[in-house]
Amino acid sequence: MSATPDVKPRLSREHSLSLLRQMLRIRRFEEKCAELYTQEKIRGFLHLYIGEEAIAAGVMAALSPEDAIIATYREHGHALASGISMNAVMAEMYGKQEGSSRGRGGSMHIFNAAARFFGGNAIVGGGLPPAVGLGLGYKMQGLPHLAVCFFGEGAVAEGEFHESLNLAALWKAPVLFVCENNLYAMGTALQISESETEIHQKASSYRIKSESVDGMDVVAVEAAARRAVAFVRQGQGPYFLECKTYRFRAHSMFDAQLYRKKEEVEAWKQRDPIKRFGDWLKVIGLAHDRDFQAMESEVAAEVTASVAFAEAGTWEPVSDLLRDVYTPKGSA
Amino acid sequence: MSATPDVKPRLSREHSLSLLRQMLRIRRFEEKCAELYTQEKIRGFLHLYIGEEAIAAGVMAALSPEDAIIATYREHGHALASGISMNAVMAEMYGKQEGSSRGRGGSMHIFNAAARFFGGNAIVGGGLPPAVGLGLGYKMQGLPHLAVCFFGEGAVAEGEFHESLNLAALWKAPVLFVCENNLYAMGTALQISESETEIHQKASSYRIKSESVDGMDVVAVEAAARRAVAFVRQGQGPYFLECKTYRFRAHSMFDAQLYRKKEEVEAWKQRDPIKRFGDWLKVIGLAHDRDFQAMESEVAAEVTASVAFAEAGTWEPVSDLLRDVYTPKGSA
Amino acid sequence: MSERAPEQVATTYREAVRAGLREALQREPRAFLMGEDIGRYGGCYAVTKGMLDEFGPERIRDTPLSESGFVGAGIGAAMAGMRPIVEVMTCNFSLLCLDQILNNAATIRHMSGGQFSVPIVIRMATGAGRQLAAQHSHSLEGWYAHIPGIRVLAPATLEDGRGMLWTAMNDPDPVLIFENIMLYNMGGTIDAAAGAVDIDRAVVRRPGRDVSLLTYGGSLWKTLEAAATLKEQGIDAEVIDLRTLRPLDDATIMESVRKTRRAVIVDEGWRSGSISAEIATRIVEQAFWSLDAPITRVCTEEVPIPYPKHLEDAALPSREKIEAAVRKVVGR
Amino acid sequence: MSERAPEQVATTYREAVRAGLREALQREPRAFLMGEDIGRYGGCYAVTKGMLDEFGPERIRDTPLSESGFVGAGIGAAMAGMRPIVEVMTCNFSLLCLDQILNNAATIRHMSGGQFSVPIVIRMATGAGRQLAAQHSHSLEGWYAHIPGIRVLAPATLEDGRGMLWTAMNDPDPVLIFENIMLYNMGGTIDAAAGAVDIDRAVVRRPGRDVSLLTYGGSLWKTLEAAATLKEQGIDAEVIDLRTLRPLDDATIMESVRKTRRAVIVDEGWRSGSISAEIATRIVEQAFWSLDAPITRVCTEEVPIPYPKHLEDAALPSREKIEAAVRKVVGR
Ligand SMILES: Cc1ncc(C[n+]2csc(CCOP(=O)(O)OP(=O)(O)O)c2C)c(N)n1
Ligand SMILES: Cc1ncc(C[n+]2csc(CCOP(=O)(O)OP(=O)(O)O)c2C)c(N)n1
Ligand SMILES: [Mg+2]
Ligand SMILES: [Mg+2]
Repeated sequence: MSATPDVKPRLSREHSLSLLRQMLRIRRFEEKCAELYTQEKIRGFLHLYIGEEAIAAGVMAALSPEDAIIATYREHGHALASGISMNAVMAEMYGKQEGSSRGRGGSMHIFNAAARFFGGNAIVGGGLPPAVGLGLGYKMQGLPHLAVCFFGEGAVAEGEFHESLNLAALWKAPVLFVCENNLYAMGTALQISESETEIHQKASSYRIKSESVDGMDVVAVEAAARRAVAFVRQGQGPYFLECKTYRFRAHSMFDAQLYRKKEEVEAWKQRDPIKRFGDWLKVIGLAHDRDFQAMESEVAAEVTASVAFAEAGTWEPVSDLLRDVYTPKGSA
Repeated sequence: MSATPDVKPRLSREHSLSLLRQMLRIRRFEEKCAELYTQEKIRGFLHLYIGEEAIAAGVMAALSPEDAIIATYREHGHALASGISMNAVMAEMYGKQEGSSRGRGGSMHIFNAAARFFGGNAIVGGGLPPAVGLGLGYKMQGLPHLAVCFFGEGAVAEGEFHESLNLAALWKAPVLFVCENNLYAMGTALQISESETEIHQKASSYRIKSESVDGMDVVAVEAAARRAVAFVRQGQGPYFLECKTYRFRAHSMFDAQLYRKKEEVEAWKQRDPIKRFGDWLKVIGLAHDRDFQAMESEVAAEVTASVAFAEAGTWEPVSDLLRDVYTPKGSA
Repeated sequence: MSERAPEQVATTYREAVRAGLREALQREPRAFLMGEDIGRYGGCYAVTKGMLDEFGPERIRDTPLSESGFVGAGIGAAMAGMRPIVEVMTCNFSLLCLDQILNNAATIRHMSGGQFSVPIVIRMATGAGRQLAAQHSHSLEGWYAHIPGIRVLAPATLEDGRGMLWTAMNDPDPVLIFENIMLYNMGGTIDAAAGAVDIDRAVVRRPGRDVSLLTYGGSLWKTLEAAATLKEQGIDAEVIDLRTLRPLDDATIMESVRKTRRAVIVDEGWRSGSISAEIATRIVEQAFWSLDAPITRVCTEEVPIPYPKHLEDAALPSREKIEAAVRKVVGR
Repeated sequence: MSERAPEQVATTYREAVRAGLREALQREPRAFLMGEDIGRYGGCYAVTKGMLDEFGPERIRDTPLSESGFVGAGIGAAMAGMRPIVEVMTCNFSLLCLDQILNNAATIRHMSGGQFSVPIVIRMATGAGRQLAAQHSHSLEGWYAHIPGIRVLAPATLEDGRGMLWTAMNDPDPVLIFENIMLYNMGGTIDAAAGAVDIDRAVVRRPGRDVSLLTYGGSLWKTLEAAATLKEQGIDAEVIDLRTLRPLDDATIMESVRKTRRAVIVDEGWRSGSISAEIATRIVEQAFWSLDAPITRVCTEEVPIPYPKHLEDAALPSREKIEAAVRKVVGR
């Protein structure tokens, strides 16, 4: 592990295992989703987060329950780590009305009011302006919450990225920007999408404090996120965190991955955040094989239960088709 | 004058007087326009460039005739300096069919194919992407031309600014970006529109070479533009030139200027680019009062002639209303 | 109970809109305004003049030129519990934030399965008539009415200019208000206590028997003038102010058409694909057998608006065109 | 002259579009493609697969996620003399570049008094049916047809998928081509020598006497299926493929309606303000007295498209809905 002791403060056994469990839940959940996709239980677009779990797990560990979250179409990990039950997420993947968005959203649009999860947003860059507004809104109400916005490095080329960072900085809005730089936007490599490939340096154009962190190292991510959250919560304005990561799987289920070499993928897999953290916990004696085995079977049970829950879920009646376009009168 | 000798190379009397004349033509033309506006000869929005003439005059002096130009709604100066006849510009202000855009465009949409003047664009930021494309198009055809795009510092906050700079840098497109930083976007001061107020520094986020120049000093502008043009023409990619300037007049004819102090305006008027350059030419003995007098009367005659030309111009017949929405078949 | 005539005060449409905005800010602590030049400049059309002094820069928030950014921020602030009233200076610039409007504001409630409403109000100036030429003369309100999930209002009267705002702000869903630029200077008297108005119903502004004239916004007044002239010629036209373009009040429209058996629609949008087509089609769908003549439209010609007055006038609906259309429809 | 049946080859819509693109690049040296993931990834819908190898990265230009930037750049490149064919991955993302399309591409020719045409082709995927949910299932082609200055094409057949491209590229004005995502896998045979097709006329795809079914794009095939079933029930429907949504071919529409005296319009846009309303209204304006029954529309329900299949299906036009609508219109 590259992280120095000072960024891994007070790593209790309990907290370590909870980080590991969070990553494992995401991993096993998504492996199941891939399977269910081939069975046509899950349809539409499915974007897997496998390989990037350390980011959602690490950042969420640094947040308070009332902080707002906006993510992208690749948001199963964030949804699970934010506290939405696996049952609700899986049912949403199925499109059942027991799903977190009552089935209307599917994989790309997981929402949850209780977790302040303001959605998977499937327009690249589209979540950034609302995140600034969430932060601004909390600040104007004197609330201590912040807004966290996850997005890929591909979104950095969009105009909305630029507008949002400038607004957040001007307004000292409590926003944590988390760029998940996995080196590719679909098949477009970073050097084809950005003339300046050091993404975190772009923040300086807006006088936003930023740092870059190893996104394959959950402890480093959490430590950086804690620094960032503390900064933002003190009212010092937005913070930009670049997490260098890699997606192990295809962009979506329709991707022949012509744009990258198998060796590159394999090299990154050597840095698997789950394996790496687990190994390290063993090395320092914080956890043992039996802990991992127990965790695997707990997670497997949770995944199995979520599939059962989703299978048992119900289809919204067609007569409800026009629901939720407008708020019913008198209900708000 | 702040400029050092090396940026004022070979300032012949002839060239000096042509720079001065160019600025004076713009000034006197626009003073006339303001008058004509109160007489309701010119209608719509009228944005005066008075105070900023050194930029158009200086940059155009560094260009080749086949370079493409895109400007904003505040483009009379650029239009005149690019070589469009004052008659054609004035007739356009009137909306007569002898105008440079056949009267269809008016003050904000001066176009001219011969001068490769691709328009006043009245959507802030809207001219930047086409400018990148003009540069790209020339480059792909192996042509030596470049595209010059003028825009205000207000446009820097728009997403299109960001996208355009990134694209130009990625594609090494021959584009000269000229930001006319006059400190206000309508009534919005720079520090309210930008979290980083050193505009030229933003170019580094895209790895674009940039510099900032005194936009009230026509010689400094020309010298900087020559450096920039040489760089771009060598195929080294885009260049970003920030010109610090000030508009002496209101944003448009509907502006009570509540957002800035008279003293600030007065202080900037002390740096009037025309007076300053003229005074300096006198001090170094390159020009004399009689030169200025002659120039004033030549310019006055040109302005008077342009008004006469516009007055004598004709209204396009209403039966032509639907012209130029589509290219007539067989004509292109 | 003693009845007193309600006190009438002289006002303009501009002042009426301002009164509505002030009332919103006074009564609703969560309300704030944001937009370009609404504060220090006093508003492009002087609507918000003086409000910065009254409410301060937090609640009258000048934004940079970042339409997508600040409209998106408004969406976020609304979800955070605020009641943002966002001004997009004119609808001409609203294309830059259309993604935020369509893919977020209009859609989040549905995608989230009803968990998050977006109580944002977006005001824009609309319309032609001031010789602002092709890029600054759009009438897009009818076009926006295509989008499910938003409401589209077109206040034409002093009462609606003032009263629709409060109703809109208390609507849990996104409401777009289009204010026609030609109305701002319109004077008249208004009940001093005028307040919120219903936004669900169209209104008969002039009852008549021979033909139904369906219109809204700036065209209402041209239509009423035409109706007055037609009356002198013995044609008794009913004039309906649609007021809300989405959802349309079919009941009021059909009631009128069933009575008069003839309809002319007056609409400042470009003819093809304008809201006038939707209205005509609904009449066909719902009242076909009541029609004694083909429905006729008076719309804007299909040309970007030209700068010269005579061509602009020729492009737009006019009193004369309305009269001619009506005479044709009633066969006189 | 000996006649030989033209050679027929098996193909798919995807391959047909690709063939059109390849032909364009082979025959026209000024043509180039640009868009997100068209090169290394092979195209989101695999349309451009293999073309990077054949034509190289200059002519198959992968762009960053910057819709406004690269569409605007296409406009500039077109004015510089190139023939850009720009792919906006899907129309769902096209809102981000709508300003460039409306305020520049569609408008520059007019604003410049006819001096500059913009020969750009913009291709987008459109339509629902793949469970991609609210942000990824728009059908906006009819909406775009509101804009003067552009042409809007909706190729529904293999021949049109292949042949419209060449015609579009040789059009001096901006042409938008909407390819329905449900068609890409459609197989069939095509004349090996199939080439450019006329884009000015609608086409009768199935002659009939009892009712005119007017449709385009993905809905054509549902409509033809419905017509086949209806035929078995004794209803002889004529099916018209509009092909070009702007400008509409009124002559072909009216000829059909005058013959059948009844019309049903099938359109995947949201009902209100869809192109179906424009078509219906034109029929009323031009052929009112020929109608024996109200015109009927089969459109998409006014709801963002839900993720679950049964709700998505319920939201979209279907064979069954078309049949029901026709039966009602013919009174059987
Ligand atoms: C505005 C927009 N353009 C294009 C797309 C299609 N698209 C979906 S994901 C994606 C790549 C995004 O890459 P990145 O932001 O790096 O996120 P990642 O998928 O790598 O997590 C693209 C081009 C989209 N959804 N939105
Ligand atoms: C996209 C867009 N938003 C708003 C406007 C209205 N507007 C016209 S000029 C202007 C200020 C632009 O300032 P800047 O770019 O600094 O140029 P300057 O006028 O100072 O030359 C604004 C807000 C516009 N034309 N376009
Ligand atoms: Mg990425
Ligand atoms: Mg400025």
